[in-house]
Amino acid sequence: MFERFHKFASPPHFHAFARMLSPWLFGVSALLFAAGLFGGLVYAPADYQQGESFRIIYIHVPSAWLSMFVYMVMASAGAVGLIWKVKMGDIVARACAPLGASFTFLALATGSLWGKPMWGTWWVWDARLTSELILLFLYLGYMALQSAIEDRRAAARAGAVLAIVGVVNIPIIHYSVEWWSTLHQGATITKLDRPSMDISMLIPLLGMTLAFKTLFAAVLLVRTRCEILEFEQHTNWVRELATGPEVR
Amino acid sequence: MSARGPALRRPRPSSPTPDLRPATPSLKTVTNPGSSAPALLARDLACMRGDELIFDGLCLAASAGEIWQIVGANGAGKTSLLKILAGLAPAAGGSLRWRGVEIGVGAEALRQDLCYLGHLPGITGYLSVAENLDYLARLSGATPVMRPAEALLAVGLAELGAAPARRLSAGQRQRLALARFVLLASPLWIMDEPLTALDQAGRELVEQMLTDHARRGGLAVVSTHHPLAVPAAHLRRFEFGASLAA
Amino acid sequence: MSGGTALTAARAVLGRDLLRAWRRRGEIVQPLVFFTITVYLFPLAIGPAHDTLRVLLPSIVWVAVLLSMTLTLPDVFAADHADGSLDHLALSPHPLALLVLMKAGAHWLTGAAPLLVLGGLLCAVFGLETYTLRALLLGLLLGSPVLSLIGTLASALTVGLRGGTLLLALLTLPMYIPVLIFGTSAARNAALGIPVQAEMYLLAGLSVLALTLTPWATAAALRARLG
Amino acid sequence: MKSLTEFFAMGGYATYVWSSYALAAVVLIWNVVQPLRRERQLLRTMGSRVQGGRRVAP
Repeated sequence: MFERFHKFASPPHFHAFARMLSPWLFGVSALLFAAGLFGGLVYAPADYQQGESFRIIYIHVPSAWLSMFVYMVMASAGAVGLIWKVKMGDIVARACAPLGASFTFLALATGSLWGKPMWGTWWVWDARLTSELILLFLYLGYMALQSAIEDRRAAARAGAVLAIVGVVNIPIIHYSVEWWSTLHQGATITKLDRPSMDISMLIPLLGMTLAFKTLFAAVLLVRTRCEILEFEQHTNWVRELATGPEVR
Repeated sequence: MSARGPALRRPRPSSPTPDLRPATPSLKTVTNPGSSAPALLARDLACMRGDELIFDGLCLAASAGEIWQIVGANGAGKTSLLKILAGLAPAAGGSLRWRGVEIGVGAEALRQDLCYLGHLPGITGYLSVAENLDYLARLSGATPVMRPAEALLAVGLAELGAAPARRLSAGQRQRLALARFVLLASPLWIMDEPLTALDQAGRELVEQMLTDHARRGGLAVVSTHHPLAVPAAHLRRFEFGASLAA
Repeated sequence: MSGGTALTAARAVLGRDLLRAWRRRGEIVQPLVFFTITVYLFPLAIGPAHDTLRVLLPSIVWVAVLLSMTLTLPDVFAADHADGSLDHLALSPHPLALLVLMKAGAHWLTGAAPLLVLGGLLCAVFGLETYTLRALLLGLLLGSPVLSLIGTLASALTVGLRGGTLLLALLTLPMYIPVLIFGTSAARNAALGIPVQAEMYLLAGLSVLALTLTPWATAAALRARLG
Repeated sequence: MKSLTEFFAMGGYATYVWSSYALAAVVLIWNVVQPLRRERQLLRTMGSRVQGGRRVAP
């Protein structure tokens, strides 16, 4: 089995795999978005307390989850690249960062847009919003380091180290911010306890989360293809690809 | 042959890589009893600087008792090659063996036996000459074959032992860096342009050091443009750059 | 044929860094002056009302320590990179993680410890009551290893880069936040008479975690950047 | 069931709900379009650079 996985460690195979898979993922995420948006905006009843403003949850919660998930993907890809010297690991880690930063920014912006009607101010020192803000700093630090180092390979290896150290720090930062912040809002959905939302509200949320995840996977494959082209621009197979027929 | 992870696939035979293997088989040197197996073996080494491929398909088989002079145009990648051989930089492809042990970046086997001289002499200005030599010697983990004072005497810095290193001239700093080679019994020497900033006496000193090193059965890989006055039996030449510039 | 164990090499690195710091002790004072100026900016900004300052002073000292760290951290590796001795650190057969741990220790002794002493002095001069002062100093003592260790890692990541100091601050400050939170909450709770063992244990735990993990990361960062 | 205008009014929170959805649309669409455009541009520059006889390793 390892042999088949090993095949994806070589850039040409991964490029072909990514080129084949991403259109399908885009299609699936489009369908999921359509269903999720319809469910969230039309089908789900208004919240008895917050009224219609709770519908921002269908953007805020999926992007907040995804911002954390993308950093995990970045750190594990970096670890694969660093420990087993698999070049694809570094490439995938580099491709993740802009995506993670976009989702973190989206989570922050929608969080404050949601907080304005609910808490009356644009920014509230809520524990999760604060750790989301610090996560954005971690992403910006990663991307600043990537752009500061000219040599792409050294940048990817250094980035992998930073991502691994960052992922160890995220739970510590989250716990310390929880400790620090007195204003709590219990997590609306944790896998363990009973969801505090009605089932008709919950399904669109899971739909939107899946939509976000498949969109992330699709865009990550495209970004990875770009990084592969840049990492491997001196090789034979990239040259054939560049002069091949399908360059539209 | 795409430059991917080390040695995943044999390069396709059709690839027009110029074969840089030296034509003459390495001569058996008089002094060492004939360890004909190459001590340092590089096969299909490739090197990237940013997105630019500097060289690839580079092969080198160096045995004990030899002094390899690396010559080539500027920017041909001489320094990059020496850094790869020293295990300081990762090769973009190909394999490297020191005394039969495969070397990835960070191989202890190679470092135990290596003495390296880069473009910068590696001298800390705030420390004295003797303190610098002592620090670098203890860091390298190799056994000294003489007292530090004797090494400084051998390179002509005997009376400057206590002087702060930042007051030394460029030539004197280079001599201090060379003192480490004299002090330690490292079987492998890798030197990047050792003759720069040295006067005529300094050049002769280096040539003498290299000759003694080769006679003791040591291996040296030196990049320099000056002709090296060392016994021809030990000298090997590695042409670089010119034959690659397609 | 081993010419000395890893410990001799580690002692050599530590000794050399401390000796170099001693030889340039004139420059070591500069971050301390910056620290003092930063601490005294706040009373000028907030106004001389004594009691508000008394509450804020520990937090001001913590922020000033964090900012002063980013001044001394870049040249943990920058000087070695400039004169070429960084290659010899990487070329040593001894474990690089141990050697960079020694460099972090040297930085803690020459960069962080003086800040702690000076911070305590400034607060004592200001008349902070002893219980809060002790909590502040103990918090700084337990938390500062994290600052040196993560700082040395960031210094390795940004060695030799243009604008490295700014980038180093951007990398380290988010990771300093847990130490800042526990340190300042210890001082605040001490001022209210609340026991502060919890914060001290947390700070000590963070230091031990940083002590065990960051040397390997710093070694990997150096190998990545030297390549 | 709900009339169209009621739907867009979003119970008085129209500005917040629709601006966050608009922002989400902008961020997601930019994240989809930009990499695709960059990939096409990369392939084109590399294609022309190769025909330009730049030395590419075998």
